[in-house]
Amino acid sequence: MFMYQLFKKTKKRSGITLVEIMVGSAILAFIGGIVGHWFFMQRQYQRRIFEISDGQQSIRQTSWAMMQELRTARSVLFPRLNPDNSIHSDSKVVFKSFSGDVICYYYNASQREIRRCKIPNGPGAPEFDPEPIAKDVSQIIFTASDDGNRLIDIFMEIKGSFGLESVYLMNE
Amino acid sequence: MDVENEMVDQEMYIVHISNKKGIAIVMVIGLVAIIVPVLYLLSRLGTSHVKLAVKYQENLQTETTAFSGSNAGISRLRGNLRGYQNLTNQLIGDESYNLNLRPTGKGFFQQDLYFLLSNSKIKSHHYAIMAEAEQFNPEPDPPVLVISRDYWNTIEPYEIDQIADVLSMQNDRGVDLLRLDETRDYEKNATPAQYSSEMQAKSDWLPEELVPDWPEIVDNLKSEKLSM
Amino acid sequence: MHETKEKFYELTAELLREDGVLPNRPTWIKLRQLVQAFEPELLQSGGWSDTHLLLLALLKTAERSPERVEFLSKVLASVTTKTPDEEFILLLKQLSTDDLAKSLFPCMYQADSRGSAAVYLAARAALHLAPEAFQYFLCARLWSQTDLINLSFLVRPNEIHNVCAMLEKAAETEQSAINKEAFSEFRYILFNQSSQQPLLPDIEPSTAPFAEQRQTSESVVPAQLNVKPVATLSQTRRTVTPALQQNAPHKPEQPDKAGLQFPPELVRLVETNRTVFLIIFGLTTLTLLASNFSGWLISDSAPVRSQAEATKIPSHWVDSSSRELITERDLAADKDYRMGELYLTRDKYSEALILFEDALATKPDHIQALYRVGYCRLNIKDFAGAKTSLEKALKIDPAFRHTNLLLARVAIGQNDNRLAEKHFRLELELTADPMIALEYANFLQNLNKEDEANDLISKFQALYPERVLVLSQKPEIKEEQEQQQ
Amino acid sequence: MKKSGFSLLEIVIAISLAVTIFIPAMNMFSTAGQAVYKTRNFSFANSVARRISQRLMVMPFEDIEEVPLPGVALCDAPDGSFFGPFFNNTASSAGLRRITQVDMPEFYDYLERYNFRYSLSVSNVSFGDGDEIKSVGILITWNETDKAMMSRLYVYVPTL
Repeated sequence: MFMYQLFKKTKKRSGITLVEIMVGSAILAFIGGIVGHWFFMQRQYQRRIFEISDGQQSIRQTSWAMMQELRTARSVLFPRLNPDNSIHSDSKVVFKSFSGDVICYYYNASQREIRRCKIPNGPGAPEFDPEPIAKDVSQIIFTASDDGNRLIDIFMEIKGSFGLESVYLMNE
Repeated sequence: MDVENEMVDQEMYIVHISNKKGIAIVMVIGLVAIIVPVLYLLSRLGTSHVKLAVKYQENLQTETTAFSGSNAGISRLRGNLRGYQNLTNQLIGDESYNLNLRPTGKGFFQQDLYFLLSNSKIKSHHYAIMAEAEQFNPEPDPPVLVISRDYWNTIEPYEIDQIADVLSMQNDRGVDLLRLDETRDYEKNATPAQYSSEMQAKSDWLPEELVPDWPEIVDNLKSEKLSM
Repeated sequence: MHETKEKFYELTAELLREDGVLPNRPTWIKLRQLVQAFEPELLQSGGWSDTHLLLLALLKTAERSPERVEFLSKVLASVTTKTPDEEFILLLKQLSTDDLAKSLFPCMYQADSRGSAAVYLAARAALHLAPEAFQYFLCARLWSQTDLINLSFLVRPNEIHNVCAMLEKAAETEQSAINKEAFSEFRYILFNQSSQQPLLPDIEPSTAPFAEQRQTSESVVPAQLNVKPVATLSQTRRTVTPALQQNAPHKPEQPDKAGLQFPPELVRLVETNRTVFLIIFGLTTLTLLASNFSGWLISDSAPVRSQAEATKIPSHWVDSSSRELITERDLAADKDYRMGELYLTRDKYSEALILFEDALATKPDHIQALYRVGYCRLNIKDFAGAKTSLEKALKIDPAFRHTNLLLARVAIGQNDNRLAEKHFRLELELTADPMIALEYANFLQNLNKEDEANDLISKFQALYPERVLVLSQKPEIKEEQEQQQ
Repeated sequence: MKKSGFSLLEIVIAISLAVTIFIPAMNMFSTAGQAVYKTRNFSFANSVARRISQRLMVMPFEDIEEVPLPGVALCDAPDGSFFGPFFNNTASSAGLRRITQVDMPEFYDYLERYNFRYSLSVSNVSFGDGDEIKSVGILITWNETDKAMMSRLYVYVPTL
């Protein structure tokens, strides 16, 4: 009958139906949504981790540099104890180095940097280090707490990480 | 008839599952392709960061251990232990230090003069301290008076029980001591007023953070100025 | 024209009330004469119900004529959009098989409810298909359970096995999983053919799922016609539905949840859109999980502790650099050990030994204390005691620094040269220390093994060019004697 | 009537599969991040121990005494401790600032969250009158999410 001719032309059907595509794309869209959301949160998390990591690394480098010079220094010239013997803090420290020159570490608030300069204990103008010791410094506090001026406490905060150092001056 | 029913059930079940497998595979591949690279990147950050922190901790540990070693040297001298002394692998906590006391002669009051050397090594980190010590004679019993001065530090890998290394440490330290002599001579040759006015004159080149407190610093310098 | 129509309606109602075969019923002839007298405009005027149209087709057109097939196609196109009633089916049976096949079979292709209605009509009209055709029909579109049951009525009883065999063969070469499933399901139904009469598919306007049923009923069937069939439809629906449940194939009934009564509308809504609800449920679960989990990750805070808990001493601590566990017992042993080290700064071996043994009493496996006990006993010449504690230390950590060196010195003290050489070599393997090499070379020289000593010195001189490694002359020169610790 | 689609069981299995893959993946991810936080605490504890070790050198020798565990908390530290008055930007004791919620909020929160505390384990040996040496074990303890951490630093302090 004519129906058979009609049926013979039916091609063999293979492939994915619309429902499967819809379900698949819905699920993938959802996965994309979750991963996108997760990526955004991880991006923030990552930025925070990088900040903490950078902060700690600059605290390490800064502390090591200052510590090596302060370790063999002769005496701390500034800050010193208050007249009433209470501790005194400042955002800079000035000390006489192993070879007698005056070294100063100071905090440049506008640039948020710690810089170093050497003032010859003798003729000659002060010399400034070309590069800062540390960048992006939120705060730095040098505290004198010893009447013999042979101990300086350093407290730093860089990008959410805290650095707590003290240096005892071995020389007199 | 039952067997055939079961066969048909079986087939229907298999056909049913194969559709789902396609979707599941796509999902898993998508997840893996996204997550794995991100994790790799971040785990590299984690480990490198931990390495840096541990390296710095070891560095600080060498310095503290060497410093304790020099204190142990001073204590030995106070205990009237005399002559050449070379202690190796002295444990303090988990770390070890070496201590070397080298007699360099007699002082004005017949006290023994020494080079006091202490060093510590943790993995690739070195720290060495060199100082001069004067050990006086017991009156009559120990502890004897010990004066130590001019502590000098370095992170070069010197072996303190090798004469060649000690000589090169001496030379490096000597360069700084030469400058020390210059500054001391400058202080001795100037009168207090002259010294403070010259130092005060430098405030023109100073950074503005330092200028307000510079007079107080000059006063402190003047109070510590060597006279003769 | 209006009276003729009214007369036609009355005669039709009267015809359907009579019994016996239609052509033999008395009213059939009256109707035939009335229809012959119809003006052509009356036919085109519209407003006829499907049953009346079918009756007109029967009366007006000749059998197997193209006009009848065409007329029938139009009638079937509209009938399949709603549930056909018994009178229509009764008239349908009067048509010849050819006319029906030509007009009805193409309708069975429709993927929506019209295809289902067409299959139902074919089954009620007791049509039959050749075995080869079923494979093509099953591939043509998606088949629901009811359609497959109705389609199974189109198989002649004696051809069931033949059809199953053909479908089985077709299933092997078939790629599409959906078609394979349709083949196997149809074979399953054929084998379990227990339903006595065809099942009415779901094509009622009010309950039909998704939009396609509403769309078809508004566009094709005029409002007033829709009213009359619904009345009859609901009766037929009620009569058929119980049959539907009764004849449902062996599929287990959905178990009624005892005690959990929800309003039927809600249940029906959820049931019909089950897939959507399940996917939404999956999505929300994973989203909540992801956000909470990531939230916890971001927070770096340790759990907030109460003041009392903060001052409580934990059972143990974890050392931040070596990752070992530290207990209070370890700290107590450590304290004694360190006091012993202080005595060693003044070379006071016996006092130090007492403290190291106190430390071992508190913590027997304190490796540094074991090493130091060996070191002190070596210096007070108690070689046997030194050996036992140094070997104990080696058992705990074979690579502990300088342990083999001290064991070598103990062996020298006990004049056991072979053991001394072994321990010297072990120590040199662990740490290539030039000073230990020099000591070992001097020892070899004392044993008159000159060449071995020189080989060792030259090897280490190459390793440490800047170091000066010179064997000490025999007997040892007093002035240069190094107090090795 | 049989409908194509997912049964509830399949959905639950799919979700549990996804979750079992998801959580370890998140865990793997978190270890990198947590390592940075743990390292920050590790470095901070070491610097606290060093700060105490330097103070021991300027303290009177007899004042170096045992501070038993669990030790003294750094935040709200009493005046006699190593972290009493912390800084003072003024010229008199009126301006003394301590590690408190008011004076140093962020620093205080950080110390309190991890419960940083210090304690001293002192071994003292006397070789004669005025000839003593102490071996001081500086123990810094803090809490992390799952365990109690400790950092140890040993120094010798002789009578000079």
